[in-house]
Amino acid sequence: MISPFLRILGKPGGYRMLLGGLLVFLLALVTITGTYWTRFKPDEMDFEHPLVPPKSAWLTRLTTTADGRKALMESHQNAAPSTSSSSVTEEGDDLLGALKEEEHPPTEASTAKVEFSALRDHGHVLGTDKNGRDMIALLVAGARSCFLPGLVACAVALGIGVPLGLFAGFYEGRWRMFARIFNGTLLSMPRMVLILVVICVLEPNVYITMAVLGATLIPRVSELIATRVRILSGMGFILAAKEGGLGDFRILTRHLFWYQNRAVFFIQFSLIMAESILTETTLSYLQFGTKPPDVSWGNIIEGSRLTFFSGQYWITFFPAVAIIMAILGFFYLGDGLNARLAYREGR
Amino acid sequence: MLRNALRSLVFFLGCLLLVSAAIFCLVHLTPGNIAEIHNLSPQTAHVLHLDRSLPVQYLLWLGNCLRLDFGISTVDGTPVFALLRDYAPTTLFLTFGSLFFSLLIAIPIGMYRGLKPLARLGKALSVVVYTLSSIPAFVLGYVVLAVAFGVFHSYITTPPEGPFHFWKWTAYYLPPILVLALGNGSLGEFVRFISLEAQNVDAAMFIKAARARGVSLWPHFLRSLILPVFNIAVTNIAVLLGGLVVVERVFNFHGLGWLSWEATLKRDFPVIMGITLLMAVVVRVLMLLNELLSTWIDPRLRQ
Amino acid sequence: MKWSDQYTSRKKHVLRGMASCVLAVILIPLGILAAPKGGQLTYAEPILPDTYNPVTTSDNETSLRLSELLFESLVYIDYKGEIKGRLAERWNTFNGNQRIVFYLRKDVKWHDGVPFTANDVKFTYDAIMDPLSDVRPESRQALGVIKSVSVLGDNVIRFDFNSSVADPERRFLFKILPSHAFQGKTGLSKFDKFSKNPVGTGYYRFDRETKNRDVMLSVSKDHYGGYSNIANIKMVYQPEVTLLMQSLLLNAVDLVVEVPPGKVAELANTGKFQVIPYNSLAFAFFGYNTENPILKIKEVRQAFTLAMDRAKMLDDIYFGKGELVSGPFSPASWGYNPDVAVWPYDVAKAKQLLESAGLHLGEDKVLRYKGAPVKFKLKIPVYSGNEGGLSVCLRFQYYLKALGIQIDIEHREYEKWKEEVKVKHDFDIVFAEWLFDNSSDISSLFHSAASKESSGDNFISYKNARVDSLLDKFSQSINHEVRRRLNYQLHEVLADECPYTFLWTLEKNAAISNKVQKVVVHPYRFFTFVNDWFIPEDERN
Amino acid sequence: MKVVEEKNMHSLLDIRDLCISFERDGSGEKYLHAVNRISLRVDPGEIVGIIGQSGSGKTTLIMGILGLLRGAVPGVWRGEAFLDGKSLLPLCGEYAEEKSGGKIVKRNTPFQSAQEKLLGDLRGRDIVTIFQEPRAALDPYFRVGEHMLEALRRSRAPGGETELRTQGIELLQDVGLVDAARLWDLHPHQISGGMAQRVMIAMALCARPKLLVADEPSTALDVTTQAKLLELFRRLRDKHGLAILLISHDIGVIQEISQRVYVMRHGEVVESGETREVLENFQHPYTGSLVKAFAHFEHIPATSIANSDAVSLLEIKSLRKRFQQGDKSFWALDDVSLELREGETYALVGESGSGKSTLALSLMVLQTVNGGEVLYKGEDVLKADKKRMRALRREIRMLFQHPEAVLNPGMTVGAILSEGLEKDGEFTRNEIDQRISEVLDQVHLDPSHALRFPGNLSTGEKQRVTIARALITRPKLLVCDEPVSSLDLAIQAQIMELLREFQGRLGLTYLFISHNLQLVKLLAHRIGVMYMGRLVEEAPAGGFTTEGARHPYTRLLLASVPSMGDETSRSICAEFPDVEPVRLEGGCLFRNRCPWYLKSRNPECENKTPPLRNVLGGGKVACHLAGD
Repeated sequence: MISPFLRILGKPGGYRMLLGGLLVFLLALVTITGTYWTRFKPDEMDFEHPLVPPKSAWLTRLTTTADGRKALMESHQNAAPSTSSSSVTEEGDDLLGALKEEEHPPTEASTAKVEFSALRDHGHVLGTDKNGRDMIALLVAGARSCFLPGLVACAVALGIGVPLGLFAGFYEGRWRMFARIFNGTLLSMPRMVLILVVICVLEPNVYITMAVLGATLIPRVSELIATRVRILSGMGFILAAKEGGLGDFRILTRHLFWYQNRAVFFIQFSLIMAESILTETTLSYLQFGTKPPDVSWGNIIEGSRLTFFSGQYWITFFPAVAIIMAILGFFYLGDGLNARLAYREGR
Repeated sequence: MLRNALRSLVFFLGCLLLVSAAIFCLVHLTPGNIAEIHNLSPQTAHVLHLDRSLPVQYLLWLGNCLRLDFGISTVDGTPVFALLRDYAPTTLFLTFGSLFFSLLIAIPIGMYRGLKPLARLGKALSVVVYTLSSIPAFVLGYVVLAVAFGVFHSYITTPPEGPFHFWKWTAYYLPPILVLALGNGSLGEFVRFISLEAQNVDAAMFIKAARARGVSLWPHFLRSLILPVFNIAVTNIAVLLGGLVVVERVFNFHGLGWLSWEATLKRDFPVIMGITLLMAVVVRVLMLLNELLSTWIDPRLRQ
Repeated sequence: MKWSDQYTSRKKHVLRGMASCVLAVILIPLGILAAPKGGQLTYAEPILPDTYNPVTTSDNETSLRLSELLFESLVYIDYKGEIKGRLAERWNTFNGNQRIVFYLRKDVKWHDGVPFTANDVKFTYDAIMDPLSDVRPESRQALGVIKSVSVLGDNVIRFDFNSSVADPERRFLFKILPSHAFQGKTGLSKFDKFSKNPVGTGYYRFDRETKNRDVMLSVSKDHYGGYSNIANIKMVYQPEVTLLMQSLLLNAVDLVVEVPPGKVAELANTGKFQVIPYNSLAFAFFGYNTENPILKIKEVRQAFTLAMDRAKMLDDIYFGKGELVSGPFSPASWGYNPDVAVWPYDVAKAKQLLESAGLHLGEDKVLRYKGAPVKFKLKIPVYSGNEGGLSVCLRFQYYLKALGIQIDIEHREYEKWKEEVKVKHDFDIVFAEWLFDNSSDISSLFHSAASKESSGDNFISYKNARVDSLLDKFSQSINHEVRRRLNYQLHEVLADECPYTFLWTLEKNAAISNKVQKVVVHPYRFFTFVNDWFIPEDERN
Repeated sequence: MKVVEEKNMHSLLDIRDLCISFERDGSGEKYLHAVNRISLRVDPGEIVGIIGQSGSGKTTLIMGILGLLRGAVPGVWRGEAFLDGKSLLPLCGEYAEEKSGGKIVKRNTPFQSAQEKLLGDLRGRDIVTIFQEPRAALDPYFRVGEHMLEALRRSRAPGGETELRTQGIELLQDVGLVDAARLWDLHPHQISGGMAQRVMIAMALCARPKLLVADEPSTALDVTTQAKLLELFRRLRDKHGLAILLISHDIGVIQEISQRVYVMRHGEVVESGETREVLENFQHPYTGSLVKAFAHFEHIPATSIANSDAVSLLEIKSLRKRFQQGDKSFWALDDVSLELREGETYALVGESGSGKSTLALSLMVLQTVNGGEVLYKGEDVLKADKKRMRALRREIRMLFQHPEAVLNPGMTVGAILSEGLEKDGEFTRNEIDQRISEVLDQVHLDPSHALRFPGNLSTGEKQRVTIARALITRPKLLVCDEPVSSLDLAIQAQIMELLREFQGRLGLTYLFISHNLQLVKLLAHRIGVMYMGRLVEEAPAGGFTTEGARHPYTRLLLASVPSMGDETSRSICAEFPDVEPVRLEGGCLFRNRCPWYLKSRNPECENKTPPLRNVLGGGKVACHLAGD
């Protein structure tokens, strides 16, 4: 079960592929399963616990400083005076229960116990945002909105770029001229600005935006493919396929695309995903991407700008880490695949 | 060579024409009337030619553009040319500054990585580089700001006034340049590309032959790497220009990126058209330069 | 742990307002310091002024505040809320308020040295009324009652009204433009040269706009009132609220007009700033599109109002910095009826009301009306500073979910939002805020004549015969006390009708460095009393 | 096995028991012994050959001792190598085994850099190298002159730029580049392969080296250029006393020039000694297979000598094709006409660029032409519509030079074979499978090969698959474009045997394109010689000898074929001027290389294109000066 993974490691780009694949797999898993398994849902607002910090930090504070403990008790008493200890202990999870036993010997005042269990109950492991939404639920919901728009960008970039590249590489003359002009025009407009123009003009819908992003990536994909196809067209097997009476369509789809360029396809898929995650989060941050209440990692950060400089680090920190990991995952996957391809092709 | 240059020039002009037409169509296809959106009186709308037919409007606009008159902002009436003139220098400075820094970092690392693929240091460096460049500009920007505010207790997001003062200028311009240079993907792209390119050159027969002749390899390496590096730099200019939107907003720099963001928010169409056209010109000019330089440097392309 | 957070909406979504004025002004006692002249005040604005011409500006608070420094009007409202003359020395009314004659000051000069005359007043009036001008229709509407203007001399001007007008002098709060700067041409465009290079009679003259779009003003030394104490005012543009706060904390600016509620305590605690609260005369609301067959039912709207714990929302989101309102006025307004109670938070009652209106909760906990699940589109504008608005909407969504109603929140850029709500009427519910100047005239908000068909401010298309008749009476009346009573009645009716769910009026806070002394602000125009402010000599750097 | 174990301390290059192993798959466990316990020596002034097929480790050996093996795969080294008494492999010997008690230790960067440092001084001074692809070995960004200056500076030649230039030009002229001053300012892509190889040699000579290592120096060159190059080697040895280590897979080259030879196979030296001795009295069966590859071929009589009255199967009539190259254009095919009769083998020979492959591609309708007709059974193939073309493509098939390139690595053999049949739905799956196993059987491959991927096949097997691929549609005509030239000698023979077998059994007609004249003589019934897009001579196989040839070009080609010390060939070669082939305008295109013209200056050669005329003995020739 494990061994195929280990074998990858020995190959060029293996570590990158494995690491990237792992991150991407996690992201895909989170996207597919969604918030099915999370304790809270992203639209669930815990009004009693807005802006609570992540649990671990919270625990450390509680156990290390008496002041902190006191402060938290007070704040909690203010926030939720009606919480009863009995209902809470039933639901409390064992891990924390054990921690409590360990760090607070029975000699500790019983009030502390009550407070403990009361605090424990809110269950926001990574804390909450200012609306009392659970960070884990938000992060998981955010994964979806960076994955799906990315797929749109890929669909456009590869769906148009690959055929264009194939044609431009395979047929000289008009197709090539067309591709050159098309790509030249698209390349002239800086990506983000073009996206802004489209947003300015049309509905600021994240899927449209991502389609525009995809469009700006067409030149890269098509030129890459066209260059490869141009080289491949001169090679024996294309001549041989023609000689064998194969139609152009079959040569293009079967030989040039499927057998020779599918690796490039997947590499580009990966790299475009990385780029579209970057763009999507950036746009959401600029308030042009995913709009609240739909959750995106970018707009979580945007919404918590103010808290960033006043100590509530976790609202910005976790989405930022998630973004970096997602981008890194796709980037590594693409880079690893690329190294592998380069090695296989003897470059 | 002359013919090639001429062909490039024609292509350059054709692309710009297409870009202008594309932007114009895009903007004027917007649902809703521009005059209505901006509460303009019929008189003002007339001044802006908004009551003419689309092709006429396009030709008028294009004709004016050739005379460097890009129209006026529909929000506050400032001539777009004045806005571009005021804001473009900052943007270009940031772009080329960050490009310079990116390359300064990426070339040594990329070459080291490409020439010594097994070296641990190179591997470690590339991990650092890739991680850095996976950080979106706005995240990295906030980190830099947090450091500036929290650690140095200094406020650096207003432009220095008065005579040139090195440290003031550095304090103001360096953070956004560094953010652009390190984050937002381009550094990783550069390192990846340069290392692959260095690997290719290293594997080339003529390098092997030069090694066998015992001559110094650097002239051969450098001359072969100039073009690819220049190529990737030029193709990344467009991406960098785009990245400025975020960086300029985070650092409150008043450049084209910031302007395009503002214009988008206010749906200030002439401004956004002007910016796009200007950026297209910049990108196209650089690409033209790239083509000419390629023909000049690479003897194989000269014929 | 510091609690910082959302702060309320800035201006911008000032849809606009009219009525009379009530002021809340805070005076900072200062002792009897002499006021040395000189120094520079740097203040930050989060959005750019659209134009410096006070006539052509459209709902832009920055322009509004700057025009207070640059221009003057015939009359102004002092901090006691009384009308005082500024460019007008005195005025008389005739024929039961059908005519008013202003006697203007003779010692007034424009910043370029040209003397101010009655012709400038007439010119400004003409310019506002000129259909070719880019002027907000509201400004025009306020002057619609004027039948004719006659210049009776260099310093005397007479306005005749169509009918009797209550408090006629309150109509003349508009800023006066120099006719010579336009060569008398009245069709004003936003894009006139004047808009970039204004000439006024105010305390400060316009120096220049820097490349960074900061605005430099310097004191007008030949101002008739004796010139202001602070020599220079610099407006810096800082859209990013995070940087705005940091620039204040790190002394890059001296004054921030509006501090996020979450930051108020923090700033006050530093001891370096005076935090000046002022009432904004605004109220926030959820507006229901009464074209929608469900939202047309009064019980439904009432149920929605009952279902929200607004007190808690105000506490949580705005740190309690505000006051719940029960009707379409700010509590500080004279039209606010203190006897009308705020709707309580009562979910059980809300459910009961919905049931009675024919909306039934299905097995799947989805509310259905005539078999179809109930679902609404809530539109909210996006702009820097409306994060609080989002939280409010999220909570609204949450509370309504408990009733089995699905709310789809749609964020729109402000311009887009305006277009979709006011022009296309493509919404079920909106979240917005009305900002008033000093009148309490709400006829354009709820009168059926201002509804969808006329693209008026009654974009919720609310139609109620009783409200219409009350509003008509209000417009016809000139007696202040009668108007107050009419407003009280309107308040009562509308509170029961719930065309909006009236939420709250928020307290705004300005923060200004301790070095500036004797600071008094005007709640709406902010800089009205700036000539008293001063910076002690040893604090200038 | 006969391994010469002489320890001569005066040897110039002395390699002892050298092993170079590479890790396989980077796993650190499996090793590939690229060079296995090799001992070799080169004495001063001696030309030593190493022969072996590709993959036998010849190149690895040489690159290894020169420190030019670089890459991501760590290698393990053992043994010793000395150049003029100086060790080339620092810290080597049995180092690896001793240090870790018999366990192999990975060596990479530190060893390489130490070796690099040590060799830094020797390379380009005492020991110089030239490579297979001479043009690729020159930096495309540097002019020829810059290369020369660099090499001269490296050899610490005294003097300023102008002096060095004079020296450089002299050196270039010395290696036979008459036009050296013009060449000085050209870029590598502007000169021909032969010239580039000479530039490489001139650069090598700058430092007056002791040893020249030539790694397949002539493989990529034409046979005429090769002959001149070998002549140059001989001269350099005689003039400068240069020792040459020549690596080649071509037994002819080795035979012609080297005094001693080492035969390598699978990383080991299987036989060594005096060249004549080894090749005549070989001990090892492998050497035998190399030497005898074609020996038995000659004794088998041509299966079916096509009788002249056989039906004409394919007729090419004045085919023309113009190529555009930048601003220039030229005729790649200039009025070529020929005829193939059913059941015969017609061979086309000529230097590269003579238009052989262009002809093949044109008649296969794989590229457009600018005029002419290709009549297959009287039907113009060039005018066939799509549907007819598909049918024709089944009858006319083609074999390509590189089987690796033809077989898509992602497809199984079965998929490759069935590709041409699947499309029209004419055949059921069963029929196709049956056909596949049938053709695999015909080419002597197991039917199980259908499930394998080309990557898992040997080169010979791959070429068999391509043959099967052609045969599966039951063709009548097979156009073979250099079908065996990329194969090893032994396999070449097998493939040729197979082709001949099919001709007998299936009655196939071949158009056989090759630059290998020996091979052609064995298989073909008639031979056509092409030069610069024109057919210059056509002769029956029997008349294709230096004596029988009519056209001077044919004579040159035949004389250039390397053979052991054949003085007549060398003297014929010497008649021809040492000039580069240039595309001339008008008249006889060969005249700048033609000794007859240069002697007589016949104006007809300059003005009039020589027509292809019949001569005695059943041949045709296009030359004004050739006799009947």
